[in-house]
Amino acid sequence: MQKEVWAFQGDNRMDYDLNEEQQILRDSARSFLAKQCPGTFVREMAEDEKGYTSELWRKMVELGWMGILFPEQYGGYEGSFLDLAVLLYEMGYVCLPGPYFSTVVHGGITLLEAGSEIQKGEILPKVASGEEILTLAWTESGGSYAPQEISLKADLHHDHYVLTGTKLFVPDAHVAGKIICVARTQEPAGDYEEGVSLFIVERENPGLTVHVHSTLAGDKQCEVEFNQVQVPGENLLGELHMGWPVLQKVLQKASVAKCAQMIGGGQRAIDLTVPYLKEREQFGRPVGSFQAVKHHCANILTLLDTSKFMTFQAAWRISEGLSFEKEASMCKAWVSDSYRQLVALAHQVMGGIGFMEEHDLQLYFKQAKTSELAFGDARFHRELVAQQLGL
Amino acid sequence: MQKEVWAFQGDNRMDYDLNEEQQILRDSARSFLAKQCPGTFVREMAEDEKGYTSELWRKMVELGWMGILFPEQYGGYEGSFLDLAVLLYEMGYVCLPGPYFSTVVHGGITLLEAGSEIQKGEILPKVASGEEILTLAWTESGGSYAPQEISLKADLHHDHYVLTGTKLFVPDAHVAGKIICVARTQEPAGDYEEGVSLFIVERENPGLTVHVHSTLAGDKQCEVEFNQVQVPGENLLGELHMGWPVLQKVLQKASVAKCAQMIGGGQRAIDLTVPYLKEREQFGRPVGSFQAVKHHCANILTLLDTSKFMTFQAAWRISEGLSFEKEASMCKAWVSDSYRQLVALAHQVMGGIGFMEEHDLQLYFKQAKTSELAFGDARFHRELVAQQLGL
Amino acid sequence: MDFGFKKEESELIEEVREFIEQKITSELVEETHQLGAIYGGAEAREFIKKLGARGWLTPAWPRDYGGLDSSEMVTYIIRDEMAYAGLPLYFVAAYNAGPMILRDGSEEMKREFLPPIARGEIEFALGYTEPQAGSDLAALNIRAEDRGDHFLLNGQKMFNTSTHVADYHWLAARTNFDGPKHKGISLMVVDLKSPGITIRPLITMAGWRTNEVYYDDVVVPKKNMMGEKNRGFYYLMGALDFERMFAPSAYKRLFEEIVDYARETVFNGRPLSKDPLIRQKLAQMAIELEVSKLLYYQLAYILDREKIPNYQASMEKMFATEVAQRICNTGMEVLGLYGQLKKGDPRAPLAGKLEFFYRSSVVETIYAGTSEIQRNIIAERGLGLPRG
Amino acid sequence: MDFGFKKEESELIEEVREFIEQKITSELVEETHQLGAIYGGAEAREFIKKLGARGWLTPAWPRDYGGLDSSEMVTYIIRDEMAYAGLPLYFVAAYNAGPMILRDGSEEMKREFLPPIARGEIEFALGYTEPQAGSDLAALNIRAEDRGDHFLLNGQKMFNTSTHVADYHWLAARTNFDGPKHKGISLMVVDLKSPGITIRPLITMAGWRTNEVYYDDVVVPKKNMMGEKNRGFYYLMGALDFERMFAPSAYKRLFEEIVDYARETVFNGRPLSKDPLIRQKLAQMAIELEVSKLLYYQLAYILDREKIPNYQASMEKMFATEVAQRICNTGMEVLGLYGQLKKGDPRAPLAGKLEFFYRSSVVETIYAGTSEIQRNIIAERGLGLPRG
Repeated sequence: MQKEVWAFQGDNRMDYDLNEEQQILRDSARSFLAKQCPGTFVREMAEDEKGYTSELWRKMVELGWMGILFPEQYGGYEGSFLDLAVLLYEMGYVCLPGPYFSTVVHGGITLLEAGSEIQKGEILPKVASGEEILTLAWTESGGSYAPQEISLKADLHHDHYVLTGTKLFVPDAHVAGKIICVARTQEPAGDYEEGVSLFIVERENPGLTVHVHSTLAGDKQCEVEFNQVQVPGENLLGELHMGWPVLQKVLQKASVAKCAQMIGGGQRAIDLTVPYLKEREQFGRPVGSFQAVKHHCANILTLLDTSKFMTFQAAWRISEGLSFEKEASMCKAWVSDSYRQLVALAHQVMGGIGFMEEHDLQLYFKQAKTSELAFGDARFHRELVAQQLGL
Repeated sequence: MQKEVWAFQGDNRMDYDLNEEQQILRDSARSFLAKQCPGTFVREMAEDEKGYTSELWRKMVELGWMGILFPEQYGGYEGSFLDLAVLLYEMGYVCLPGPYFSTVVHGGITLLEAGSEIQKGEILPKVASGEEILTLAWTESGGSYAPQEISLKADLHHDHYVLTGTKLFVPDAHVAGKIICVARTQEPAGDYEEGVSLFIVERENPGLTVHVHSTLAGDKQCEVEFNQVQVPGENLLGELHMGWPVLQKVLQKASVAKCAQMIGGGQRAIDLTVPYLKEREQFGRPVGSFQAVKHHCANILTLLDTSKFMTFQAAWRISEGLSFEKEASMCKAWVSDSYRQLVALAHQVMGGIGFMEEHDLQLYFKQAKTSELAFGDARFHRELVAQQLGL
Repeated sequence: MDFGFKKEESELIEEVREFIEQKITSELVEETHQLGAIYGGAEAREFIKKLGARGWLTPAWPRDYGGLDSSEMVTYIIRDEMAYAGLPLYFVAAYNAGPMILRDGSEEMKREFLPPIARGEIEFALGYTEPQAGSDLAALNIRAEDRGDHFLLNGQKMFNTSTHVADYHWLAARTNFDGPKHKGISLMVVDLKSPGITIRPLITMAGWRTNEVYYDDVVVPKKNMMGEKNRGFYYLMGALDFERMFAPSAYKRLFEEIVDYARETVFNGRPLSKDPLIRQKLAQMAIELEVSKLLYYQLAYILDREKIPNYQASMEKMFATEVAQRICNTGMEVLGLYGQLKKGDPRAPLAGKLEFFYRSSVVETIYAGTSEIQRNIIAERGLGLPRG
Repeated sequence: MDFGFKKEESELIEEVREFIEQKITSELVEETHQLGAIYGGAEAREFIKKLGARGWLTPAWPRDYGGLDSSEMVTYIIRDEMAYAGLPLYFVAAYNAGPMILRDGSEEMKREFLPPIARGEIEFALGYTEPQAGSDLAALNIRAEDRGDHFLLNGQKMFNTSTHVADYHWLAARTNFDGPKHKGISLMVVDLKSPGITIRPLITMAGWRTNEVYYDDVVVPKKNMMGEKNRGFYYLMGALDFERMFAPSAYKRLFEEIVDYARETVFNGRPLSKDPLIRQKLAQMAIELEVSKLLYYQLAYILDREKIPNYQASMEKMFATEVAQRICNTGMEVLGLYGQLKKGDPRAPLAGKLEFFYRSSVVETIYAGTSEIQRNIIAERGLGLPRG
């Protein structure tokens, strides 16, 4: 196997290696997940109604993974964003199903960005202890992450808000305890970024119905209908009308987090492919000795290495408190396209066997597409990059 | 060498072979041009102020090439558009310099489309006999073939028009006797396609100055300044204000004609490359036996064959009097991209030797770019295709 | 279609369309979707017989054997129309086994198999690929021992699609165990109901089934061998040039649905079809489909002149299948998040068709000779480049 | 640059920029453009000596031999800044020959050549390629016969850029004429003014000159041989990993000028930069340049840890040069008809720079190991795939 290359932080300069703690985290996550999450489990969970098991969830809680990002005061481990990236990489490596990402990234990061002390104090410890599952309801019928998309209405009635509208593609809403809902609290007057607010909504709230989409990857994305859902005023998350700037940060951070998962998956696609190419013979020689196959593989490795560097540059910048908007969008654009291309090439060099349902490569084909679409595809992020370039 | 594949007309159905007459035309043009137009001549003409020699021009006249498209009554040969395509293919094969294309395609086709009997009777016989060189002045400072581009003004003063403005990228205007000028005779009121007219202008007209651009390919594209140029009323070509529909047809036909040149050039790029790859050895075997090189070559042949089919489908439709708008734009879009890619791959498999000025491959690199840009690049024609698709 | 067909061809196209429109049922479409081709199912057998009754399964065959003495162009037209209708005809009996029997089979074999094939009464499944013999067919090693009046077969086949629904296996087996690999293969027709055959499902990521087929002391009468013993590899290689093709309209239909979706779907007050990026991409796909069409009909053109499509068949298959994948990718870009919704989801655009094609198209550039194999052939036969 | 350099590195970048800004002249830029690199011309020699005086030609070398005992990161920073300024440093003496002498040369040789190299006083030209030995270096056959205290050289080199302006030829020659090809090559320093050397120009389509070099009974003293006799091929192969790189900022500057052009050029009342297609393409180029940057600095990072960039050097060279060509193609799309206007034409945008780069970039994926060779290396060394 090729040496794994990382792009990580060192002495004030972006570094290309893991530090010791991160190596330990990676190794322990790798061996834990290899045991707990084989391909059979992934397939089972795609069919399963819940999409995860409480047993595995509990074990992940015990490993401290739920609180990896949170401050100690909330029962967290105060890990850096890079530590989270290391963990997500391993989760992507095994295509881990379940609501970890929606809880810790969608929910956790949004709360960290915008939550009051009271809100954080109430919710984050429960997340850390595995009692609370979160998610974020953003996209609607346009299927877009742009501000024009937000039309679910939240009207103030005395001390509470009434939410009405429909959210689509909400991850894991069917099992979440709390759904952070992006709503419009003011009719747009020219600038769609204004008048957007965030609300913490209990899933058990009457008037809220959840329907799980049937998706390519069998992950659980949901249609959530808000029918006159009453939400107490104190559940407003962040300032009224000022939700969009929060969402922009969440989008960029979540994009980078998603990329960390994706490069883990990309690595696994290589690990599933290359050893086979060394063994399998056609025309009296290993398939991997044919130059056309080699060149596909060279392109695969290039797509992976470059995706790793782009991901860890962005993650490193987030960790270091540097600006990361441009790098995050560059990263999501690059990795979205690269991962899809990487898996396509892997399928091509594997031949028929990789097309079988029982071969794990197809799991990564699905993960690549789902991840590409989450938080905006390459085109969406290239447009953000163009804005950053002053175009 | 691989068998040459053509896509030609047969019994009411598009056919993939040349008919006998076309084969004779092709063979005679091939051997004539091989002698008359070696790479050294092309290079010489790129440096030459005129860009062609009267001697070769005269010989081409004698072969009847100037009148290939014109009705007999104008001294022409009444050849089909396909016959013209066969000839242009051979001219592209040797990168023939000089004003043949601008005279017969730009000028000739525009006159055939829009000229009055008097105009055709006066000019076409002179073209057929080699006395008259023509061109068409279309693009201005925007460098576009869109109707918004036309802002050169033609004002009616009693019995004549006064033209003022600047045309760019006009082929061979420096040697043309007559320049067909696209002018605006009415201020656009919403629809830019309205109010465009064509005028036949003598190059010797005072107030008209021509400056030859310095271009990549050393072909002669000119900046033509019209400074209060007086043009008699009878030099209006076609109906007043109704020039645009004429230009649309000219654009599509000229695009297909250009593609015929391009596929000739593409064939030559293969003929320059493939024999070398069979001979040249590296690592003890012919370069052309390496799979990576082979696959580049397979892509080259695919780009060429498909370009041939697209070109001859469009040319066949024009010849048959069928609708050709969609096919012509599809053709120009496909061939523009394909020819450039084809030459890039040819350079890649040739290695250093192809990068030398003295190697003919570089002539085709330049021809590919120049031809791609003429009459709209792939993007421009894809947009026309989108309109044809009702998008 | 606007290809400039002959008058009688254009009329045929209309006739075929009308026929399909009349005979197609939602059950047939569903069954075909499940099986990956119009093959072997109850609905399919019904439909295929109707097609056969008109001679449309094998129009280019001689009338003596159930054909129409018509052209390959007609065959190609029919197959493309069927593909467009979502009923792709990859009909081994009519397009792989049949033509080989017609060329190299004994008169007895022709009389036995060709007329029922032409009538659509019997269906064959391909029996080439083995675990160790994918692109490298000469390496196959299912054993057929000569036992006088019959062969005794033992071994395994893999990825043999349709064996669980077809009547016969069109089998390539090793009949000579010494000497060069490619000089020891024979072709034979095996009744799939023969004792000793076990068929195990392999499910693909498209949801289709393909199969592993195990032969355990299976008896095959010698008269079922096609042509000469041990010359099977040569028959196979010769046949590849004739049979390699990919009807471009399977994906043309999908493309048209994507275009309709782009026209009808409004985002931010503007139809997606007015988005300049989407316009460019869809126009490009339309162009590539047009190119595929010309490559496809070129094959019929060559065959009808009794020449052999050589590198051209490889080029068509490679190009059209790569276009197929680009159409799926483009469609996914147009549909965005909605692209991942499966058939059955109430919100799924195109009734989940794109999600399905996105998955199933993965194999297009792999089966029946990978794009890499096709490029080798194009370079070696089309340009005369030396073998590696 | 916003890569998160160390403080002293960020300061160095500023210093280098200031230095370039102060010392650059239009004559130098023009000369560099004519020669294809900052090399050998009167202006270049002046500038290079100033660079050498600061230790910036060879910052990673030991102080003993004229270096700064600094890092490869510093070297890479300087080379990228120079590339950005249009003064690409492909300096054979400092980056190819010098490091090999430093590693494997005798102390005498080090003393003789390294300090003047570091000071920028002497310039070397590469002498590897021959008509029959391009990618296949082991096949070279210029003959160096052992004549006791000297070698006698006869034969021909090809595509040996800069030999007409450099002082020395860094020559790979055959010193053993039997046995395996790669075990008979030696490296030596040849004074280009030696009698018997004839240099003939080869003009490239970029307008640059490269050369054929003919050796006719040329005498080279034995002390000019580097390291052991007949081990030249191993030195060369080892060196490739160290020296293979492509400074991405040569094309970053071009990209920025294209971006400016798109912002400033108005068509139909709208700047080109507001065209959604152009926005997408330019953003993609910005992203690919960012990727190139990370691949580039990774090499310095590896070298500074005293490891050997292996497949990574190949990946960087392949990727960055392919990006270079994509930038030219994208630029051509943005400029349209104007893209073909050459330097000197009054209407030429970017003063004809893009037209020039469009031509010259053709060779980027060919020289110093084609992209195909790089992909072989990536697959074989990066993934352990077996050799063909």
